[in-house]
Amino acid sequence: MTICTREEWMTIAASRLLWDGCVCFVGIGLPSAACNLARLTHAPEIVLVYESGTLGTRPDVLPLSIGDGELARTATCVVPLPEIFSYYLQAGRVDVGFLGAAQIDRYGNLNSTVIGSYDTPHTRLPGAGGAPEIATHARETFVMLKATPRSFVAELDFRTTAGYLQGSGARGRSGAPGGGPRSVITDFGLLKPHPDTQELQLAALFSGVGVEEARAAVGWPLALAAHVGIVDPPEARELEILRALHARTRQAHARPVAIPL
Amino acid sequence: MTICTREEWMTIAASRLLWDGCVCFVGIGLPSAACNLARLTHAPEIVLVYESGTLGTRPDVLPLSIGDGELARTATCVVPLPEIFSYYLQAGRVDVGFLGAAQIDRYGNLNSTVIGSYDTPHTRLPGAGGAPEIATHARETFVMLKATPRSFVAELDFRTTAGYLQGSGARGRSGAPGGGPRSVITDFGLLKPHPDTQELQLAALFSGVGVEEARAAVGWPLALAAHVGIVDPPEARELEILRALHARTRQAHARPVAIPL
Amino acid sequence: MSARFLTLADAIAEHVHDGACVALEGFTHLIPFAAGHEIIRQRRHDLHLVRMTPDLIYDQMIGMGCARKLTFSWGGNPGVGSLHRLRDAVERRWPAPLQLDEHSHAGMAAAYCAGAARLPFGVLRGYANTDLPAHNPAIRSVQCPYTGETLAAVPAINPDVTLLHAQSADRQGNIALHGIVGAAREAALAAKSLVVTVEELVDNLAPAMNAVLLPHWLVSAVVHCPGGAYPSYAQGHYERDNAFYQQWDAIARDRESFLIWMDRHVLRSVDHRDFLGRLLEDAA
Amino acid sequence: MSARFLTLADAIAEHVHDGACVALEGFTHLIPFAAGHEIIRQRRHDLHLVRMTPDLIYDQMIGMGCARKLTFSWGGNPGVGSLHRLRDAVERRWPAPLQLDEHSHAGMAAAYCAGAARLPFGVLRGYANTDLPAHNPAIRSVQCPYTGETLAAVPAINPDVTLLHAQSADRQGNIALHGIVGAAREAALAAKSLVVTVEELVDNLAPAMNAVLLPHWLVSAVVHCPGGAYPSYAQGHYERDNAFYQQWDAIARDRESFLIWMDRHVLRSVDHRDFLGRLLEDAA
Repeated sequence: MTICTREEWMTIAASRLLWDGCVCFVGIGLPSAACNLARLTHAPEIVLVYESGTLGTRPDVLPLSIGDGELARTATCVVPLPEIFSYYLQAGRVDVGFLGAAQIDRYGNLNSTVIGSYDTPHTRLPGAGGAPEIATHARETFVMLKATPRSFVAELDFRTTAGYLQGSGARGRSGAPGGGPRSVITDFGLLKPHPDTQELQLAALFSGVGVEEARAAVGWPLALAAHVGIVDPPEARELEILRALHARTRQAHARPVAIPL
Repeated sequence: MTICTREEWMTIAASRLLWDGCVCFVGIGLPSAACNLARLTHAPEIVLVYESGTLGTRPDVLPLSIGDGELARTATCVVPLPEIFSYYLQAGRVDVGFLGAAQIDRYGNLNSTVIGSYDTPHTRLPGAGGAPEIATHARETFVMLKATPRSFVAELDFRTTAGYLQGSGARGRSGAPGGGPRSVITDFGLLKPHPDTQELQLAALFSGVGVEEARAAVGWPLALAAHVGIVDPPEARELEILRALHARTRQAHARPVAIPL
Repeated sequence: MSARFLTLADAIAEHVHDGACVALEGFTHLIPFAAGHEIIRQRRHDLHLVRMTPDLIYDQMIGMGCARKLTFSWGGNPGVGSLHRLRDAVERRWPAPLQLDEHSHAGMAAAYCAGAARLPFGVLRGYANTDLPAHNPAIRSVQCPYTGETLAAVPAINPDVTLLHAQSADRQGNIALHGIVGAAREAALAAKSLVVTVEELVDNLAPAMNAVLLPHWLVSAVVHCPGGAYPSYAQGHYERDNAFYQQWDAIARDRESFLIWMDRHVLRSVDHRDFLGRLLEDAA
Repeated sequence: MSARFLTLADAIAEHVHDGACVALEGFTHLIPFAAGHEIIRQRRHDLHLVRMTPDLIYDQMIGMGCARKLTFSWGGNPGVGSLHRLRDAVERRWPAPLQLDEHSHAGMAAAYCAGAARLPFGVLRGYANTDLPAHNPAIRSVQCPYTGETLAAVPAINPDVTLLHAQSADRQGNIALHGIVGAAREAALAAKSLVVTVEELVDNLAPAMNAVLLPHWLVSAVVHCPGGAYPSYAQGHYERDNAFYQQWDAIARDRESFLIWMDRHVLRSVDHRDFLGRLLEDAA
């Protein structure tokens, strides 16, 4: 087994869930790394859509922001942001939406708005961005976040983004066009919704990780799927390509930008 | 006095109503000739908007259709048609809208839909196009059409486009944002709305034309404005520029287009 | 879904079915004449035709009996006069009655935008104090939840298939248009499937990050069809044949001369190249 | 109305008033930093700030007490973390309470589009099953007059003034943007007045008929202001200074270090050129 960080493993596990040609609405950070890794490995024709309006982008280095010039330069085309949300996302043109959050509950509902109360917050978070409508309209969503009992919680402080609501078909009954969170990729493995209740269950563990570690990281009593699979460790090639991508990215971001004077 | 046709005189009379810098929503035919004549004479900075999406266009020859390539080639920019109607016209960005019609009534309401009944028409006309919303949103509209008792009628067969409705403030009460038809340019002179009733009245005659000619051409009892002015005959320069424009246009349209094989 | 490269005959056979709702868009510019002719050649019928400005190609399709319904906002021969076949269908039900779903440009543009966004309706300040809503029950109203104002509503247009003509496609099937685009992009995005004929296939589209482009994964079929917009035009390739538009008035005015012309030029031609060749012969 | 060429100080003095609703748009790209700094220098206050992604420039304006209300959809330092001054205002009301009008990107985009079209509201399939409507009474619903479906509604955004940064203007004041445009054009078209800082003035804009362009007659004032988007970027001119975005986290985390930085770099600089010069000095 190749030695790697949990973050690398998460990224690689997520990239493996993507297929060639899939249209992917990408968020910054781990999702962006995972999607570009997929493009550089098994899914060369994956279509990456960033909410900044860049369609079919093929960045050589990972963007720091959602709208770096690299994304525009390497895109098939760049359209105004309102079109991305109305003509692409809302129109049902997106296969996979990638989401992160500060909190997730057992039904895949997400909070990225506030810790504490909305009016007198303990911690004010950045807010919704594109997430509520990505979660509504993408055919399926993948959620990526590291697990602690403070992030995988029994109850959200604020529901920014709907997953399966209260489960047991509630999402379907609400008329949401997209399929909801089909995979949660975290730093011990994958959670997936139970087919009937939609409660997130442990579906796969990174090889070498035990169930107890998973249970300790999750703030609700974590149920096991009928079959708990194993996420194979990164292959040398995957790791090499991911690390080269990160190295190129670090190098590019370290290059000083001349102050335009 | 320079000898000219009534159509030339109408065109020149209409062009004189336009001012430099005014944003003008242009229709094909006489309005297009009048607007471009204004641009080539006293209003070099007039902004011509055609519904095909060409903004600030400066055609060298008059287009036959509303979307000739000449309009795109000489435009400041070309935008999608929905934007012309929502972001420009509906947004109140147009000073003057030019309209034609098959029929006009005494309150400047227009018919360009049908002669006879809608379901069993005597003559099916092309229909509304941009007219209803041009009439609603342009700060003012100018209507150009030749007068006969069949075109200047007591009652429209179909109201395609609202002028002053039933007059006496009805348009204002309806909440229409634009000011309505401020001038009707026809082949004997100009009609303008009465300040209180908004009934179209004879406001000016081409010099040498008598009131009786005007009355004979209008299908309702034509009232005279408090002051009936005189439309000066075309100046030599106006006529020269207009005729050169038409000559260039005829020449360009007569040039055979190679079949693209 | 990724774009497939087909012949025009195959693309029409596969994507345009009898009874379907079909939009051939392009505002004066880039009108898909070749595609319309192939629909006539394949004898499609009972179509619900959608197009802001029906133009000659719809005059031909209506006159040849392809249509049962027309959604439109201006039906004339631009700068010339009437579409005689459209008029004959409406005034005298020849060759068949034609149901009208009549709009203004602003209303139809809003309906295409709603369709592209997969919203069920579009909103505009339109149709005010006109007789159109009285004759088209599809024009309704909606109340602003903030001001209480009543605005016009139109139902979204979502054609079964939209057909466009464009300047170029690359090998992936990305489509580039430039010049007057009308509501072509919205009609394309609103459709369930999208067929595009293009002037040329190129290895790589010219880089233009904010250009009007339809990504390949929205395109059902790409057809290489030079001259496919003639007698309309393709900016940068050939000009609008205004003379043909003027000649059409005489051809279409009379049922018999229309049928003879269609038979010789469209029905008996095997494809668009042949069609253009026959026009060249006429001109010789 | 035709565009006037002004200094930045004059443009702000004339077009940005205390208490006004002000949008500085540009999605990551072309963020009008110079204009925001001049607003701070002129000590504007009680502003209703509007922006999809507040970014550093709003962190600075909020921290310097310019704002009473914020309409936004994502308020963070992209790729880095929090906007500490925004958080301090919301969590601890420093330097003043900040009223939030909070949306999603899709909702705010619809609100700008409605504003640009001068419709009173925008419609979307959004905010479904989220807590946002419960905390923002501006998010309402509207019923489809065809299907009966309930959709989300947002009130139109029509700023008193929108400020943009763009690559170039010609002598008439036509403005050209390229690259990522976000909702800049809609914010511009929705505004009562529009002020644009540009990298360069050119005699003639490059011909590009379908380019993103704001015609001069929509532009209230044009300001020649090279580097006006730094530390954001202007495609084709300079890149985003990602390092500065990362450094900002430390500067803004603490009230005192923030105030010292703002005093030295913004308040004591006479204009944007001077501001950039001070940053160069820091780097030396």
